[in-house]
Amino acid sequence: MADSQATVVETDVQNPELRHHFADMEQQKNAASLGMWLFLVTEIMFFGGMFCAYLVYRTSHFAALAAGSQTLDIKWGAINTAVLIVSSVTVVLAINAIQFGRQKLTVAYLVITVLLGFVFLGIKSIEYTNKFEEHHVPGPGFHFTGTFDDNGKQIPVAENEVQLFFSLYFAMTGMHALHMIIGIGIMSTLAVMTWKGRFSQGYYTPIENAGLYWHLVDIIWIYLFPLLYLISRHT
Amino acid sequence: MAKEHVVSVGTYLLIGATLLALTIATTLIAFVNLGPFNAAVALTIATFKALLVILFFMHVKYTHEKMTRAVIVSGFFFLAILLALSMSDYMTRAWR
Amino acid sequence: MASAAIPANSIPVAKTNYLTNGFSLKSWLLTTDHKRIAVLYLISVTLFFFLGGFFAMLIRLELLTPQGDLMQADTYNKVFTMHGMIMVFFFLIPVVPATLGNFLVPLMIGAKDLAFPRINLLSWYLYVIAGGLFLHCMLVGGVDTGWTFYTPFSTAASNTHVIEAGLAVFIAGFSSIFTGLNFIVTVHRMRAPGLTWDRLPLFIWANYATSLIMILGTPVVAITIVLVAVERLFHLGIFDPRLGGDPLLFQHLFWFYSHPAVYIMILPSMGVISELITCFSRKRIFGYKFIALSSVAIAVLGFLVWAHHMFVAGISLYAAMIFSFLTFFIGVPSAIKVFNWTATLYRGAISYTTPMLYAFGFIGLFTIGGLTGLFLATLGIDVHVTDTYFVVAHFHYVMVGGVLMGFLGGMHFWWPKISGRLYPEGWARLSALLVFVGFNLTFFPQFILGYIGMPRRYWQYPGEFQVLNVLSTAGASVLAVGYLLPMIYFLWSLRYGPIASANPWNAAGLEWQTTSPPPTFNFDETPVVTWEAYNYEEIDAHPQEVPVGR
Amino acid sequence: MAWQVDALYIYLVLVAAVMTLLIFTAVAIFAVKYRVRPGQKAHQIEGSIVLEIGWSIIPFGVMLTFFVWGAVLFFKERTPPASATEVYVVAKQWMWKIEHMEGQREINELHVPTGQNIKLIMTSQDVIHSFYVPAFRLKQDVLPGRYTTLWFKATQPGTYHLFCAEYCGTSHSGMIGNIVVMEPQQYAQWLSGGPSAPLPEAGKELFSSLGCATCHRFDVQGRGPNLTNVFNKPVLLEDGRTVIADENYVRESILSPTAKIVSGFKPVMPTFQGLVTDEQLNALVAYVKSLAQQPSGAAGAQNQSTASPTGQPKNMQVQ
Repeated sequence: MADSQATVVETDVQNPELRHHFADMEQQKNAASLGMWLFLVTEIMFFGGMFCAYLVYRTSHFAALAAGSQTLDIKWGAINTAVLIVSSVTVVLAINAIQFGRQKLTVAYLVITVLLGFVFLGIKSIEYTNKFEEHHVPGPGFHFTGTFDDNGKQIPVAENEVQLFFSLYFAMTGMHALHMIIGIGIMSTLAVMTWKGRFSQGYYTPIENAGLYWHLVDIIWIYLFPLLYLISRHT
Repeated sequence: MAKEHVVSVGTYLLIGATLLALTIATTLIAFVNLGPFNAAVALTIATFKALLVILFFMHVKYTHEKMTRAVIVSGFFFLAILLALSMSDYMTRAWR
Repeated sequence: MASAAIPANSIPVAKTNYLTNGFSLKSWLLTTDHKRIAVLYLISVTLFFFLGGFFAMLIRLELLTPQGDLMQADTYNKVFTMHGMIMVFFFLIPVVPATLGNFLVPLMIGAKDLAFPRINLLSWYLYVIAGGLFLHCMLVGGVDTGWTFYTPFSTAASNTHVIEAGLAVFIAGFSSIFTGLNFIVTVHRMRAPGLTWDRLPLFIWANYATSLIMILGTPVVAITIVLVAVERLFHLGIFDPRLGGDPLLFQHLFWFYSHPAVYIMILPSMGVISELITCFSRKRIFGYKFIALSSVAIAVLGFLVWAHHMFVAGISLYAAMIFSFLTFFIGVPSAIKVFNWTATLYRGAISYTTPMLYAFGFIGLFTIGGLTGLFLATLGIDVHVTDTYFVVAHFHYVMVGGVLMGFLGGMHFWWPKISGRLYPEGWARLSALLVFVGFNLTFFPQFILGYIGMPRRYWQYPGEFQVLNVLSTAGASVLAVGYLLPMIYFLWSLRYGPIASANPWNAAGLEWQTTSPPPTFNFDETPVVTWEAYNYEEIDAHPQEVPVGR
Repeated sequence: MAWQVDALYIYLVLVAAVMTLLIFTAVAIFAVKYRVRPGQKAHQIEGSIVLEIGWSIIPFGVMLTFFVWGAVLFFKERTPPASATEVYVVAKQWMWKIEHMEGQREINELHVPTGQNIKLIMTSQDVIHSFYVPAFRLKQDVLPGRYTTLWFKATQPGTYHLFCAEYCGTSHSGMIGNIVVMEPQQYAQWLSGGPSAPLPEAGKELFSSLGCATCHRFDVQGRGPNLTNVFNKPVLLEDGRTVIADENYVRESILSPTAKIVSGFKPVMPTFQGLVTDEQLNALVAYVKSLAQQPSGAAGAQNQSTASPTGQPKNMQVQ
């Protein structure tokens, strides 16, 4: 066992990032990448449960869900979508920068990403606050007087069923926001690590994998935005 | 190891701009009455955006790993099973 | 960094193995060695097994008489709930993959460790945290929803510690996800040179298929339990019928995972059986490709059948028919396995060692468990027997008869490799016999109980069901002895058992080509595989050439 | 119905027994015959495609017979005949409340006559329960928020177990009762002892006291659809779909009126969620149903509205 690293390709022996049980950096990187993608699949299935609930209730309680959806502020939803897209761009730019070994630039992009993440959460909290003020938070204090505006036709909806929409809204966006918070934590850590010189042209797998995670959270929002805000606007 | 495909900054910016444009488009289209097609259009645009992110930002377009693609496809495949077979119950409850 | 493991590099192989590589508590609790983690899992899983078994005994004692006289109804409800949750989430799901799988997957594919050793350790810590949380939940009053958490009972009616139990299951779920993720990546990326997919041991195939389910299914039950928790905490009523929500939606999401989860439990045991039968009939396996692919087929098909748990729950008639039809497809790969194992015995050279006795037991009990599964898939019958003791008997035949037979068989088979010692064969055969007899005596009467109409989860029952219940309780006490014995003699053998050679069974497989117990990094040099799995013909032709590290 | 389930069950037991014996004897014979002997080596066999295909397809064929027979039986179990005496069941922790059309109410007991199709229309006030009569080999979960149905025809007078089969809390095992099957004459006697008003009568009173009649009119077209002869007929919805106006549809239309708007009407009806109890809903449903069973359909329900002719429409051999 003493010679466990003797079989390793010479150029990689010096790389301090090579774990003992991998033959070379390529095997290690491929393993990490596959592992990350598998993890993303678990995330898809995790949100999939809620998407399934959404689909079921949109077919069975259409008017109530639509009425709830129409009270959301489309402006904030759209701005937040844009914020996330820009943050995804800064993530790929960070990876591009580290691929050229420009660590300072990488740090800068990661910091911007984190800041955009906070902007997203800030906007989300504005929306949540509005919901609280409007008594649109499910529970004993819930109150909803609106109707479903079906191209001008005002369709009354049952108050309790509109709670279904807001339950879905808070569950889905809340779980998404939780993922954003985790993402911000990861990105901040990576920014610090990059600042300390842990990553270089030769080794930046953690940044790459964190980027994959960030993009997936972005993709989930890309679906949440139309499902929750858009598709009931006009039917 | 160093065979990593480096995507140019220009490509990233172009894709980012496309995504932003699509966001504006889908938001505006939501106010146009297309009947049941509102949902279809919005979800098609969302899927297109997601594809752009997966292919370019997540580098799936450039990877030589068949496994990555297989993993993504199987993820969505099993999600589809969850949705489709659940709906097979809900859609047929009113029959008879 | 794998700093804890690195010092081992400098120690000569012959004098040290993974067990002697450090004796401090820290060297165990911070280990990233898959073998040590497997041992940690083995200890914790065994503790939970006996805790779950304790609850099982309480259930059997209560059901000795028709009146509820041993405990209160509420207590009984908590007892069967905690029996179920402990056995399902803290024993059956991790038992084979996290112990034998953890120990053997890298060894069998000639790798130094799993792909992500620290995530592997994290899995165990998540398991321990989840287990601790569950124990705490139990001590402060327990939970009474049944292991299935059905809404709206769990969200609106139960006033026990549902959220804490749910959180424990949620965390245990992530432990399982990380194990599965680790296995998949390891099998894909870390196989020894020459070890192609069609040369993999079937135990690896089985664990690979299991891991697919862990990755794809577990997140769905995780979010479902989160939704139950937020419904209790914040009134986000996704499943609340008072808001127009559909309580069956919970069942759909729950069974989307929990049906495939039974394959998480049984598949690795099936993998064990393939190893045992080949070794003790000295034969290559009959129909290698079919057994290998049937594992994957079971994993995939397992996701298409979940609503057969809901035939009487109020799903549509047509959906019930679709799911019933799809369920019969699962019968095919399961049957393929049983037939191929039987065919492997044909013209073999069979020895009746303890692991082989367990393999025979597995085939017997799994056959009965599987065939009664067909009863439950048959719509007209399911209406009558679902939610009765027929179901209880069926899933115990598969889960206890199948999984535990496989686990114990595997434990006896690989115990020399894990501990470096041999177990006492006579006692072991006795315990195998006790388990088999006790098991059948416990659970066979329950099939009859179910058909004559005794519903499950009953604290008291009409007197006419008593005779069969007494039989069942009597069987359970035999079974308990059968399970206690191995624990005693395994512990005994750690100190007094004869020293095991590298390959005491003269078995095929890379795990036997290193010392017993293996060194920390498993192999002196990365093996190169040039042979098919189960090449017993070659091994028996040249017995002296095989063991490398003896 | 019970003997049909038993017949299928016996078929399954036989097939399973044959399979089990086959595998057990094969394992036993191989284990003995090919036990290890000195100097004798195992005979290596690769496998056999023919065998693999054979033992995949043949069992699958057999399983298909299970499926078809089981599905046909299930279809019968789940399709109540048109002429059935209806009984409403409300489950709650931990009792069964039974409401007969004629007005009789029972708790944890259900009296039925022999030879008559009985259709149970069931709902739950709290959690999920399950109505299980082992003697009839029948079971159906009872859900909060909607109706599920179960039907049977008892042949033998006697008292049979009624169990709750879905775990529902503390007294789950105490949520048991009796199905009392009586000869028709005795049953008629038992019925006549009942004091209260028929269920559709009660529904009719509610219908006017809740103000339903202001919109759902029988003389002229009101703001809501005329409910005469609506029940169990297809209804064209505003969005183009067609649904059958069954118990669940009527129930849903009271609780969430906008979910399925009848074509040509405006979604103006308020919800009655929280304003009516499950028992009142049952009465309203029974009333709407009674409107479809008389020629004029104007106001008023028949007492024996659902006690259909004892002579079966056809000699259905279902039971």
